[in-house]
Amino acid sequence: MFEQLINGLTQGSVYALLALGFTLIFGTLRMVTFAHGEVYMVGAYVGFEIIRLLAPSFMLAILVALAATALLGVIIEILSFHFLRDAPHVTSLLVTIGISILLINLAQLIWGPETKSIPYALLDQLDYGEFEIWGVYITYLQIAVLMVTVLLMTALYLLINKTKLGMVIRATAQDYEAAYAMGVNVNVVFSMAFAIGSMLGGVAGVLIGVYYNLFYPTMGQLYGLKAFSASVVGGLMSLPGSVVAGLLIGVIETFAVEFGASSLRHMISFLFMILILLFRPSGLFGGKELIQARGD
Amino acid sequence: MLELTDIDAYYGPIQALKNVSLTVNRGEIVSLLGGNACGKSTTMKTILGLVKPRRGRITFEGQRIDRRPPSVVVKAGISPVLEARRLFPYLTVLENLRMGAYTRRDKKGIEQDIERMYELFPVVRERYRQPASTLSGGEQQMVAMARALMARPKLLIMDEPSMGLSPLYVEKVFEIIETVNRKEGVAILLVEQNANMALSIATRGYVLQTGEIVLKDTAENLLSNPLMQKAYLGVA
Amino acid sequence: MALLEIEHVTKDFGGLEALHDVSMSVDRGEIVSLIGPNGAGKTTLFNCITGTMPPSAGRITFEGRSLVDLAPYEIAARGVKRTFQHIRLFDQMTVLENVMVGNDHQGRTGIFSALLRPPWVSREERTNRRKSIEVLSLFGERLLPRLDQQARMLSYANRRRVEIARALVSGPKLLLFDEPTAGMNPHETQGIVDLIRLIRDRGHAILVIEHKMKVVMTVSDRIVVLDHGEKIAEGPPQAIARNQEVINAYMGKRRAGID
Amino acid sequence: MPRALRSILANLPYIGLLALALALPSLLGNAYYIQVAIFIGIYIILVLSLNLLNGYIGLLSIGHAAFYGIGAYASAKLMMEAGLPFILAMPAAGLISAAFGYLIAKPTLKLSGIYLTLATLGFNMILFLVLQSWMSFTNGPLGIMGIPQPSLFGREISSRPQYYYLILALVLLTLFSMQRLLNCRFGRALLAIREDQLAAEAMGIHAARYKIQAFVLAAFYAGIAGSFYAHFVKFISPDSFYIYESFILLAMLALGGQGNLVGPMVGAAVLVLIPELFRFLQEYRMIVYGSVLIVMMLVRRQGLLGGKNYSLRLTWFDPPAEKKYYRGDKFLPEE
Amino acid sequence: MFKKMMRFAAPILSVLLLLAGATITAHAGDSVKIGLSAPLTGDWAEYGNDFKRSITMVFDKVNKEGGVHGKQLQLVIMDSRGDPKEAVLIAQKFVANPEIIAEIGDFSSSCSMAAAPVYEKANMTQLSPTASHMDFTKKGKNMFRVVTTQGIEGPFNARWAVKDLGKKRIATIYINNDWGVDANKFFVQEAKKLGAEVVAQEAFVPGEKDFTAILTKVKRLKPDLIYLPAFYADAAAILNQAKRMHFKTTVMAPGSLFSEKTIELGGKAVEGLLVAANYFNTDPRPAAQAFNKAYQAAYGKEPNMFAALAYDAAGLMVAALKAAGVNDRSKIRFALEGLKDYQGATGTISYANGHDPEKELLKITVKNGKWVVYNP
Repeated sequence: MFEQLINGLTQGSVYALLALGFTLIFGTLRMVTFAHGEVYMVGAYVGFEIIRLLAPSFMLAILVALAATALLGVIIEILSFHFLRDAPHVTSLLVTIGISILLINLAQLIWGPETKSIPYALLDQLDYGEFEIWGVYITYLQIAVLMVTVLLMTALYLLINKTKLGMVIRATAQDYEAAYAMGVNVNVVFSMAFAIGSMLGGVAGVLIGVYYNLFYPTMGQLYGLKAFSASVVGGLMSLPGSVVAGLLIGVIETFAVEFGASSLRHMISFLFMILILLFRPSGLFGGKELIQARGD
Repeated sequence: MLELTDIDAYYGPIQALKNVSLTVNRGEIVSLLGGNACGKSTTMKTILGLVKPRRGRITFEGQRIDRRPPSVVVKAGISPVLEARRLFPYLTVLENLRMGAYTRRDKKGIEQDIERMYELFPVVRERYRQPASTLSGGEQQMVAMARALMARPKLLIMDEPSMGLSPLYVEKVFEIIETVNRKEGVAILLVEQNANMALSIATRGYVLQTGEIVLKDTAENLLSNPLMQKAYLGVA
Repeated sequence: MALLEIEHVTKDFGGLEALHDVSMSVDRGEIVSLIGPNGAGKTTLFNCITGTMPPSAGRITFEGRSLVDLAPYEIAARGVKRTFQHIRLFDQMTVLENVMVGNDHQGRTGIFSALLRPPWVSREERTNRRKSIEVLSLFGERLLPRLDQQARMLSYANRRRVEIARALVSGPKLLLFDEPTAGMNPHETQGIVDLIRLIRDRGHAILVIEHKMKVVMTVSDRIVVLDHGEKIAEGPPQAIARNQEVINAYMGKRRAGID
Repeated sequence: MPRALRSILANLPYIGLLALALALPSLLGNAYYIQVAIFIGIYIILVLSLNLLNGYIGLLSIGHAAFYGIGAYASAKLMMEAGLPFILAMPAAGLISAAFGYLIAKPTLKLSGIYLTLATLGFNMILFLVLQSWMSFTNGPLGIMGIPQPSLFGREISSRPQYYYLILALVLLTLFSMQRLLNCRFGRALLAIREDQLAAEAMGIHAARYKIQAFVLAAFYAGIAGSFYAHFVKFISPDSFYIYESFILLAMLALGGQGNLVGPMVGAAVLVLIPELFRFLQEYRMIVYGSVLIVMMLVRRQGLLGGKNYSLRLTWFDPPAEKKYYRGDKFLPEE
Repeated sequence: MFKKMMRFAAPILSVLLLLAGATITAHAGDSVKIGLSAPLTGDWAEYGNDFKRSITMVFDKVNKEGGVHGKQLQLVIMDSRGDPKEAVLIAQKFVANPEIIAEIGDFSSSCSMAAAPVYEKANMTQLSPTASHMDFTKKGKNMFRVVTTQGIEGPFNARWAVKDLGKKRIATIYINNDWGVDANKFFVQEAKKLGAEVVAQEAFVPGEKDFTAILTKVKRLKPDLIYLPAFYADAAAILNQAKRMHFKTTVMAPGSLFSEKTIELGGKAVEGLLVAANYFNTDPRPAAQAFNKAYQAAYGKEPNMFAALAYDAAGLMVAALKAAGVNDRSKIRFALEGLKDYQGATGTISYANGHDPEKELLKITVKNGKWVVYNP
């Protein structure tokens, strides 16, 4: 059982990272992106290339993926939001769907449709021993994944709550017109929020890509949709909510398998989402934390 | 200092401003009066750059500011107190003040100004850790003014500061407007429906009706002008 | 018993009282004006009556039956129609369609009858059209030539008129007008004043929020003054015009120094 | 001019188009083109039904393929296991789909805007996963094969042109019924709710009821399309009703333009044709598809034929009435 | 009026024009066209590309040698994305084109089976290299396949596991698609018949990457063999994750895992994997060696089983065309049925007893990071 809990938390931390991205983007821009899973995929491939071509360094891969997905995020934001500010919601949504289709197929052209993996000779240099606790083997890579996740979440928390940029993002999320009137260049803030959200997705891609050592063009689809439902469960605007919901869904999924409901596994996040929507649309925790997040 | 010349503005196909011209001089308080839906708020939004005029020009200290984004306008020295206050509801009072100083880079000056605001508005000091939404309407108005002043403006434009406030607070707000004007030497463009109150502190006034300026005069003349009552209130 | 009775209505928004213990009534064939400074709670009272925002406490009865806890569409179907402070038309529908929507609750056509089209369906549709055009003709030549124009193409004053026609078309017993003359020039305002009288003469009761004193004074049978969510005065126009408290509340007090 | 002649003239464009549609199989000849035309027909029904929600009443559904799938599975199961004849199985599939529409709409409609949209997404995903994992009923990812051919009034429908005429008839029925629905009180109410729900309710419109009705109707039409699809392709598997299918329907609607009956048809036709036309591009064609979607939304967000009311008024059935009452500045008194 | 009519007719006219544009097809003089319906994009795109490479290679060789009956072979490739609906459309397109005489494909059973009625109706031969669903060849008289079905492979593996290796506690982890379900079913049936206890049958959906939950559960049940009907990416992930949790047991899988990619992705975790394969690179049989060499020369890499199956499909098609001529679609199936002991890269193929080939399977395993023949 303890082992399953660890499994669930590892899995859930990825959902949480992706959900955080969704939440940040929705909270600030009030738009839903369906290209987030593909940002994750691009992040993973970038990490893959860095490790394969440059150096087998986890940190370097993450840093480059951060930069790349931030840029990608800005591009997506410009295409799907900036030009479509006064358009109906569905227009933005469709552009992100278009971008998602485009990215998957571009990745397929660049990296080929097949599953790639980092050669084991290189991967061994990244490694990582393992240790045993209560009969469960935990690798340092697993620890690294969890640590980077926690680190990122903390960094995001500090960024949003303790910095000027964070304050401006929150202000823009609450009342972008008023922020605009204060002289804030809200376009830049929107881009920033999208970029930060995308960076989280990109890092998740690297982490999971390296962890499972599998890279393929459609790797973001199901993850994207699930993380999205985690974000809804967390309240769509609540950063802590997304983290908790992501972890929760990860753990519940794992235990569903344990108790013989493997086939239910992928339904759980969506069922959870619908239940939350029906009975508590504001999410597990009221769902206003992004715009409510308090510094002190 | 601020000069609007022949401004036309539209919301979709509907004309909201017709040929509006007005000036605000250094250090004075100017009232812009009128009933509902007469174009007061649109005038203010046009000055701020939130609405783009279709015709006409706006200059501030000789600089063209029409069609420029608010960031430029605010940097140039115009700071808004928005209609219905529009504080950031879930930011703390202090954070709201800092948002007001968004365009400034001088950290020291900002901290000093925050202290100054604490003095000018005791409420702000008492409540600085609370989210703005937990404050009462009058308190929020104080914060909104403090926030606007944080930009160290040369001109403050205020959109209906008395709206929805209890008489006691209305009085207080207008007192503070006067104080701010005197102490800080800030020129103020006061968009108001509360004509008597606004004119009592203003030097000059303009009256808008269906998007057009129908009257302009000194405050005293306007107060005693029967036409003004007629145009503004429709009182026979 | 009056047509509309409002008794001790209180409405608070999370601690902020927008209305406090307001009582008033509107009788058949009467024009009552609701005045008061911005933020006095006039529109909130409208919202309480029409079910958009149910009151937190108090009773609202219409023809002796309570309106509290009814959905807005049910209240409308009972014969209470309104216009909005910020005009709310169906922008992409034509003028005629906008007005015809006002008759929706009097129709019977459902999915199946729409598909099968028994004769009464087209009869109903025809009646609806006829009534709508008749109401639109109250504005003379202003709207009749624009029946097939989209509402968003209209001028501000015409939008107001369409909104009024939409509220009027079903022959409601009580009409609530929220600043019907806002943004209109004196000439247009006069037209509205005449119209309000005409409507009253056709037997509708009217409750109107208005800022222009001239309108209020000429059109009202009775005036109710709200300030900070409380009723501070009520009476015929002449009495209200002389009431110093009202003048202070409404126009703002003159400060001693200047006065 | 005699009235009959006048209405024939007024309907000339429709008569011409109908004649064209009727002659299409012989014009095209090639079975592949007829097949493409049939798929266009299926998508026209689907997109028109989605249009009821997204275009008319303003409920953004992004899980419409779920109802399509329910219709397909229901129809296949009813014919194969309950032994229902096609003529009953198809409407029954529509009704089952509509029943699901009701079950979804009833609780979710109290949600507002984006939350309803998310609920439709969740429903689509869950349906897909159920179809995939309920082996004993849906045969899981293997799908259902060997779905029987439809037969109508004793005639087997087996050749492409026969299928073509069947779908043409269904499309015409859909158009005809929708235009009847939308050109009266019902349609007006839907539009009013889309434009301003608060004002609509203040005018006496029971918005919640209309929304449920619209949802149920949309599900019904989608179910019919699903039924046809099942009996046409004769093989259904969960993959065909994945969330991406819903996205494609949305894309068709957005591309063609919503809120009228012509735009969705054009959108369906164009997006079925684009991948077909670019088949020679092999692995590049989905890139073209994605790009077309993005560029289109950026340069013409209302869609090819959006933003206007292309009235599909069939003048034989609905004589325009207003002209009769309005002559100059006077309107006629009651008859 | 005209304007109104045009406004209405314009979109429909433009659609017709588009259609008309599509009718402009290239005219080839002295060539015979073979259709290939395969996934070139989407989840299965890699396999489609394997098909494309192998078949192009065969056709190029034949064309260089003068073609079939003096005509050049031309491959018409269409992307089915792994979507059955697409496969049906493609089938219709092939069937409608009189120049196309036969079809190879599709990759997956669902696509092949969805398209089968169209080919059957047109009497066009449909030769799928890989569709292993039992029902595929029952869809009509024109359906053939190259791969052995799971109906043969599953029991073969079960006998190997239970009788030869003496494993008694067996767990299966299989991909929840048409192929995986069949593969699991036939194996489990036979294994149970032979007296083994099947302690767990865990399905996972295509695209799954996290198997820790399944493995943790299976590990606790202590099976002495895991049967793994999956594709190589999934299998590599499963075995890597199993290794990480120190879960060591014998693993056996169908031929789908026989690929260099399995070793590339699986690393040390796939050591000792047991596979029964249609094709093996170091298979000493001459046909297999010829294919291996040719493929490496053409593409600079080792072929996998899918490529080999497609290679044989192409070869069978050429042989059939030689026998049946290139003018009549309906004759091809008789030619295929008449083929005796065709020496393919994946074994000796004949369609005398139905349209499923019976081939001897090879037992192979991974040793020191290389596929080798299994040698107990």
